[in-house]
Amino acid sequence: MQQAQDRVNDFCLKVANVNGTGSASANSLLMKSLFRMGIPVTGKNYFPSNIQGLPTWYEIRASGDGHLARTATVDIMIAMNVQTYAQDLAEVRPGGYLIYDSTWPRADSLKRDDITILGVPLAKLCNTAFENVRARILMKNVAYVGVLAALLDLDLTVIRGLLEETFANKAHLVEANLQAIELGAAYAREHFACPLPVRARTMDATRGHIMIDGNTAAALGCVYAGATVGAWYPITPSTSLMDAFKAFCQRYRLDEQTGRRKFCIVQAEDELAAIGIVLGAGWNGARAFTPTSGPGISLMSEFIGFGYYAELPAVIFDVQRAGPSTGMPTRTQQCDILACAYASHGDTRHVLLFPANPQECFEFAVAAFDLAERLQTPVFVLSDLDIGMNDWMCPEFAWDDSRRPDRGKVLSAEALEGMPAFHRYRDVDGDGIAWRTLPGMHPKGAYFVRGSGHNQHGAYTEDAAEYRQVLDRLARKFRTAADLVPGPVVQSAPGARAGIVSVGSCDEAVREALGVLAARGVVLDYLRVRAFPFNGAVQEFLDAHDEIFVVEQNRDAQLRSLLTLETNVDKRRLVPVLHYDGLPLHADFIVQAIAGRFDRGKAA
Amino acid sequence: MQQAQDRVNDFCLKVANVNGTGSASANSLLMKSLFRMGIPVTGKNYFPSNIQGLPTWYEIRASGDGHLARTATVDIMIAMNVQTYAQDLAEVRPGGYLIYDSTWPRADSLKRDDITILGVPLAKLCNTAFENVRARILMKNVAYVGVLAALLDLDLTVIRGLLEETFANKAHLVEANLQAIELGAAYAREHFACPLPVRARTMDATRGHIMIDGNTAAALGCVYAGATVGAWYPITPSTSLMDAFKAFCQRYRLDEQTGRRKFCIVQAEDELAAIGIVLGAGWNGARAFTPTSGPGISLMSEFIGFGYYAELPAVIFDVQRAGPSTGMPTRTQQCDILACAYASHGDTRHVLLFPANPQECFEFAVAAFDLAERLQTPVFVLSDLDIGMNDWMCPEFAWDDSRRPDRGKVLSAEALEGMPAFHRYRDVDGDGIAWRTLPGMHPKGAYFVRGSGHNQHGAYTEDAAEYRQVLDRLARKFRTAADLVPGPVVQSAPGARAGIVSVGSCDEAVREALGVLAARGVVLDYLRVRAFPFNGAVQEFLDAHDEIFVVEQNRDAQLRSLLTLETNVDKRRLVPVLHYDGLPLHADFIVQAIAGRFDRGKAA
Amino acid sequence: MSFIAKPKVSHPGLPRNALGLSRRDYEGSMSTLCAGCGHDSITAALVQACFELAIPPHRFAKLSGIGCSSKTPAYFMGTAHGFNSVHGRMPSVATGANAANRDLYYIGISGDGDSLSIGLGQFAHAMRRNLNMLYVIENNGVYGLTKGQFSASADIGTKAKKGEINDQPPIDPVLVGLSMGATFVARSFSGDKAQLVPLVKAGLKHRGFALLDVLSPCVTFNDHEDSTKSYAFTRQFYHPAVHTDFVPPAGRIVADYESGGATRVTLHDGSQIVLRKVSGDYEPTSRKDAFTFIQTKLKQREYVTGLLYIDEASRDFHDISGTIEQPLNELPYETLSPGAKKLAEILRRYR
Amino acid sequence: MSFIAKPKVSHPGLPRNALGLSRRDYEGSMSTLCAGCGHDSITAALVQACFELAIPPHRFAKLSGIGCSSKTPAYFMGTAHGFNSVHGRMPSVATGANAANRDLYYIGISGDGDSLSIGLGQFAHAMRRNLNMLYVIENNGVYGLTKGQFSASADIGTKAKKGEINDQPPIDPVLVGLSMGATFVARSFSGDKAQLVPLVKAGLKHRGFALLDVLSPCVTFNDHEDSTKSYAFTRQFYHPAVHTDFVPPAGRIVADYESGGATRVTLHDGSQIVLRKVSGDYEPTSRKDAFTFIQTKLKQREYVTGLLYIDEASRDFHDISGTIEQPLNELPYETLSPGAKKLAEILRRYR
Ligand SMILES: Cc1ncc(C[n+]2csc(CCOP(=O)(O)OP(=O)(O)O)c2C)c(N)n1
Ligand SMILES: Cc1ncc(C[n+]2csc(CCOP(=O)(O)OP(=O)(O)O)c2C)c(N)n1
Ligand code: SF4
Ligand code: SF4
Ligand SMILES: [Mg+2]
Ligand SMILES: [Mg+2]
Repeated sequence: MQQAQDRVNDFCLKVANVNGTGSASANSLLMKSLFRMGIPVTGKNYFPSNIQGLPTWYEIRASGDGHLARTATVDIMIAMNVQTYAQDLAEVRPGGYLIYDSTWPRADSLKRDDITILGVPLAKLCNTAFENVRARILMKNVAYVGVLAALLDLDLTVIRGLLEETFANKAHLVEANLQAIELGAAYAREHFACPLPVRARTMDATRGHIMIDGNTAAALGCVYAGATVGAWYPITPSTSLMDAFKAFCQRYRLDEQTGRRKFCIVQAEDELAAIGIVLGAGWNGARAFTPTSGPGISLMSEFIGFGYYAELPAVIFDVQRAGPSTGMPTRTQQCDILACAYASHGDTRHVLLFPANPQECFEFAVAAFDLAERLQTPVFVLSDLDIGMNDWMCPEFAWDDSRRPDRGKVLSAEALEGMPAFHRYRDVDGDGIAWRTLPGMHPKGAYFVRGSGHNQHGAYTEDAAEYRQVLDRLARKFRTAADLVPGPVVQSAPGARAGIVSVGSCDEAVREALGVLAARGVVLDYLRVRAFPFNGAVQEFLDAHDEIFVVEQNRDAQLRSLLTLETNVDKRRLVPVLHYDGLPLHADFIVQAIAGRFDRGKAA
Repeated sequence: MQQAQDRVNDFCLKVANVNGTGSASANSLLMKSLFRMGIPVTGKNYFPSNIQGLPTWYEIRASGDGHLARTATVDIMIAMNVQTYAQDLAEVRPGGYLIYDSTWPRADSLKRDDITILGVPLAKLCNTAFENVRARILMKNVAYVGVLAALLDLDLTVIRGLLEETFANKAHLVEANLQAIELGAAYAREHFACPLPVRARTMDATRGHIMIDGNTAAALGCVYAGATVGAWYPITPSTSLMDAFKAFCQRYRLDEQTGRRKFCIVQAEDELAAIGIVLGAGWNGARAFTPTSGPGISLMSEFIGFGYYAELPAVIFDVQRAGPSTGMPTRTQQCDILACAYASHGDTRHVLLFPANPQECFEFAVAAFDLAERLQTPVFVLSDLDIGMNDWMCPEFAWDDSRRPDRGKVLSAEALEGMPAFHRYRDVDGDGIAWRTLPGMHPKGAYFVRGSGHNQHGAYTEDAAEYRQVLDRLARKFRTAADLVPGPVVQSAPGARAGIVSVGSCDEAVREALGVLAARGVVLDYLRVRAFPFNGAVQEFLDAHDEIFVVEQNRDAQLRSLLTLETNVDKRRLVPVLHYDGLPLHADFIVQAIAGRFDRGKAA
Repeated sequence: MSFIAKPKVSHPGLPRNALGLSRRDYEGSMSTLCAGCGHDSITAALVQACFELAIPPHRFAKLSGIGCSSKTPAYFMGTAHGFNSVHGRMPSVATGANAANRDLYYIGISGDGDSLSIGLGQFAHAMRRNLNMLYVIENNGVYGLTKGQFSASADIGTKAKKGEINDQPPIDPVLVGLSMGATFVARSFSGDKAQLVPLVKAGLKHRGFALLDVLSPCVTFNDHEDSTKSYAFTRQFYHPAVHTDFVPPAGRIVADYESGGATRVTLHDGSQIVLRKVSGDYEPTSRKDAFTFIQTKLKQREYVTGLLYIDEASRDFHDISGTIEQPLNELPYETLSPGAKKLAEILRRYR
Repeated sequence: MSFIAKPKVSHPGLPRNALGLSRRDYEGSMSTLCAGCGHDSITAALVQACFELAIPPHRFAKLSGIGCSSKTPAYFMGTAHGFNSVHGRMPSVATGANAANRDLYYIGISGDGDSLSIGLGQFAHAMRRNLNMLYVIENNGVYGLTKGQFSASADIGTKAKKGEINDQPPIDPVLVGLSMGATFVARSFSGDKAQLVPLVKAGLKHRGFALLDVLSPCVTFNDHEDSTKSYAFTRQFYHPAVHTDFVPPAGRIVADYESGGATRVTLHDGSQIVLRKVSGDYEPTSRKDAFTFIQTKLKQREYVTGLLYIDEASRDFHDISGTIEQPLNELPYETLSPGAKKLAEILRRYR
């Protein structure tokens, strides 16, 4: 029997805690240890929209098979939060484990016979071992890492290594932390049979990979894209993007001689100002961006329409969170797809990029600036809280030093000097993209940027025909965009007649689900949309399948709506699979939704 | 031959002028005269987005058959603007007439042989007749009314009557105006063969009708709906709505004793504030509204999403103008349909009403307040510049004194007193609409309005299940809305297999086109959408026709998009017919678009 | 008829006000703010003041924007309706609410980010309208809820230490209030209950816009990188989440000092600010004198506290609007609709 | 290399500046404003000042919001790029433009509606950042382009007649500027070219935010209902369009008076305002004194004109941001990308 229960490098542990107690560092220590042991791992942080005292959870999944999506079944619960103890206890899978702080007794009512409950007097241990209050609170968390180290058979040298890096310039902190680790580990070894059947074992599946969050990756992309102006107004979950950009720039963008900055970050008074700053900088020839989330998009929408019509480059990162309105700022969703695609009043449409992981956050950030300048229009990078704020394991990013930005059609002073006349909004090349000029370069390049009616020469107009001419070119330009944006990722299974279309952070769960379904005999093709407008490949995939499950994380099937409007697909063939409770998508959900349908199919 | 040319009560005359010269009053005098003569008439004002000195046109169509749409062919041009003379000359239909101020000679180059050009020394006449500068400028306009009175055989007693009403308390102005009329008329009689074959004749087709613009009608609707709070930020073409509301209230909403106001109009600092004021007033139990246009909708979108999620009544009049961005503020379009239907980030959708004329502006304004309170959500009335600012002929509005507002599900203090507990967001009746309470009424009714995650009891939540429960009810509520909003207007032609679906101000042109097409053997059914969400009747119509022309005034086929997303129609059956140059739609355009297709059809 | 909240059953010894209600009846749900947050002290003062005024809790309307400060309306007077609007837009909601019902007492709670950054325009225009409400700014110099970015108001901790007052001049709500025409301008400190309670009561009784700027230190994020006690200091750039994840246990800061006197208050991170109470003979009736006095003291890094300016003569929003005495939301429909006959009369103009 | 606009062929007699350019070269397209609009006088002063400064026109960037005033950038320096943004948001666009290229001269033109209603927040925060630009408010007390609603600034015409200064206190851009930390605050009158030109030049040369509030009467809409000369007066409520359709022919209003002196100016509708020029010995270096002086005079219905406050010591936006001297939009990509080797180094932290 024992053997049967063995689960090596395939478990989910969840830490229930109160925010503000410093548990995040303990949790990342735990996750990083598994990662350094070569085991594919994921960490999901479910934190409240407040600063201290409310429940917070951290979920770590280790998967030798390399599944990086969240899993909904908890093998080991570390129940550090009295408020949520009952609920946490209930969440453990039968046969699973629960660890709690036995410094204080639990009511007998809060027991379960189908799981193993392990009590560790964490508070007691730390209060005896440490002097000051701060340390006692902090080390309690480090101590449960120690307990798990013993139970899961974690590599202590790896843990020590991590601590030394973290507290490089504070040796005494390294010692304190190791002491706490040892406290927990010793207690576990002494009182429980270590290791558990559910445990870790060193392997070699994380080489060449990193653990990084999407906001940091996107910020890095902005640095490598050569962005120099960043404007923002703080909003969860996008804030860490600008924090990271600032940190990187302070390290890699200071002038050697003067120490002055080769970048300019403006903390704007609100999102309306942030996007105005970005448009002003873009007009003036700097690469500029703003990170925000749903409410910011709504506030920016007047200016976004201006950018579309006046044809100014801008890069907007929308790190989506659960809406509508303020919604759940610390929960994830893909609910701004339509809001961004058609942002602003009047006839407008916008280029969207959909990264699925931090690696694509990096790559699409770079691509976004090229597209914004090539197309002279605002470009959205639609990430979400799950990608943006959680640590994902992904291959190390690569960079080709010969790569140069595409600044698009900008007339040089020399070119202008030689031209008889400059017409800002004329379609000289037939691709719907007109040539632009930059202020201060040359008198001949002067024109008036305006959101009011203008003709192809850039002059103000109220003339029906002149106005239409520009509007029609804008429509042509958008068609051009379809061939410039990143194409979809397609994964075909031999003989599949049905398929899944999905987007962004759904990817890991979808790919895991595809495996499970295949094992059940449900074979599906898979296409992941990576940009809007959709290019030919998307249409082909839709044409090639009678039934297509559109998996996305919002209530109103927004990706499905966009496909319905912007391709020739018959929408009755698009079956919505919608997950929108604010937690990251997991494979089971998809399997249930799709398998269920096929079984019914058989039944009928 | 002469007979053949006769066109009685069927002509379009266009006055080309410079804005700021007081021509509007002369033009409305002209139009009103025809109306009072019992001839169906329309007036379209094409004015610039500035205050003085730019070209402005006024188009008057008289149609004994009662066609009230704009017509694109000009029979008589009154060319008062030197700047646009050439263009105005070119616009006259062959066989038509052009009247110009012959005080100054025209270049021979500016002649045409296929039309009759009549010179009248208007300036000279007025300068000799009148002393001060202001009078000379103003009367020049009145004088051409005199000229037309003679040429078209207008009823002078009608004109006198109108002037007497207009200048009731200024007899000398009546005289001055009559003198100017006589100046022009006398000159015309003396020099030209009056009346022209193109002329007017008294008939009896306007009895029981009025000439009114949609903004005034909507304002009247707000008064009769019992709206007490109006908040706004001025923006063309919505401004006159609040101007009218204020004027009506100052006359009919003052307290007899104190003379104090039974209404409160707040000129907000911007549109974000305007909608905030409306939501605050609605929360507190007053009927509140805000008139705006495209840019205002963009700015309001964060708050609109709040209203949707927190479930607060609000009425928003979007008097649409040509977008995107600032666009052409004095030109018409139906370009905010999608922006309003899905306004704000996150999963949101909103109730829209589409008036087709001032009469429906009045009725839908009243309906909007009932719906907003019944459904506890923001309701949009999507009018446009053509309806809102032009004078339309329509049947006198009726009012039933027994009619009472539907205030929706509001718990009285007494009801609360008797209740064990109050749950703000619980679906007690199964229609997705929860009961609400008003501040200050009763301690038990207290709850916290918030745009952040909340459960059915109204408490803050970050719990996945609780959050979903409320979101799902909101979706149910929207389905309920479909049965409460005004249904479509359907006009069936025996044996038609194809049809037209259209909306709002397209109506007159569509109905005129249907006649022309029928005459050509193209018989079509017609459905006019009057609200979103769409109810069953819309689906039935779509199902009943293989080919449906969707006629609307925007570039991106927004109504077609909404039908594609929100009904089961196969979008390939929806043929877009798009007019978006900023001028009102006319029948010819539709006929070309559709007939062309049918002819091709035959060809193929 | 009017309804009164049933007093919560609480032990008989508790003091009761004229309505027979105890302080408990003016409390709200449990605070979810950090232990020691200045905002909680302000909440306590609000509870005390409203209790002493003996106004039925449900006759208040509580409004706020978004932020830690804006959460506090949930923590007092649970039987009063609350409106947690969007970020920076509470003043417009309050304007509409007040337009609809002029008889309620309106308490707006905002933060320095909520009122001085995104909300500056609405804040200014509400003052200009002399909207009848108490407007409390819980001013901590940072964006607490988004984890400690500097706000437009002086960063209390850092400023006193660096004294770079002229770098990017902080926007001082009190000076803004004076230049925008607020008719009641006061400042206090979250820890000074003795001064806060009467100011809250005075503000509620003032007929017009009562601005109360309360310096309210943020336990967690006055703990800046440049503070040697900072948690972040012990780490090199490594994992963003870590920096703000730990909130050191902290107690509330209190200040109790005489009018006319000054006191030096030490904040959680060790930085200090000086508070100076206006003396009894201070004349709060001249805008420009108030402006001059406060500006001068600010230059000396002193926050003048107390009632700084009041103008009781000015007409409030409703007087200016000429609104009827009876709340608009109570007017029967019959008195609002001109009726069918009048409609015909109106339409005659459009013949 | 740098390019210079070829001087427009204009008869040789015309005076030329150091660059050999004539005033013509600083003009723009034909104004479409009402004859006699104060804004056109300001445009003329801007042309004169820039011509005299002998800066190549294409080294200017002209920005504005929406309104009659905001149209004027099209009417001067046709060879300079212009940016007609959305209503009230020009300051943010100017901030971004300035961030990208600190070497151009930035002229922002706004109106009282554009800057004091919808744009108040951005206006205030641009001042707070001490953005290096000349910010001109063409202040007429109304929303001209939307046909004459009162704006948040005093309605010059009506106020002087009614004197209801305390009803809804006007927002005075100069007082706002002083309380928001503007480092250059001036006021003038559209008709006073002799005072305007030097102020424009001084503002352009000031390193930081130069606020220039210019009283600029609206020919058309100072013609209010309550003015007996009003066109509307002759009509009873009948057809909305009529009221504002007629613009009486009007001449420009000019004012020419000595520094230190005061002058009474009669506006188009007959109402009057008093302008008082600061005298030569006025010391424009104290924020609070300026505030006091201006406030006092306003109470007496006098508009103090001239350079009211200047602080040349304060660091501007770029100093505070610590930006490199070279314009960011000119930095070669090579100096911006850390390159592949550094990337590997960075990513090591994430192992
Ligand atoms: C439109 C919008 N932008 C940004 C945010 C994120 N946000 C929430 S609170 C806050 C700042 C709060 O600061 P303050 O008003 O000073 O309140 P405090 O937390 O300091 O008490 C911000 C930027 C938001 N909720 N909405
Ligand atoms: C978002 C938005 N709201 C409203 C308008 C309509 N609008 C155009 S100009 C203007 C006011 C202009 O007043 P001001 O800035 O004083 O300029 P002025 O015309 O008086 O010179 C308004 C409200 C707009 N263009 N955009
Ligand atoms: S973060 Fe600061 S402001 Fe927010 S609750 Fe904590 S201490 Fe208070
Ligand atoms: S309306 Fe007034 S502000 Fe506008 S152009 Fe005419 S005079 Fe000038
Ligand atoms: Mg704060
Ligand atoms: Mg103005």
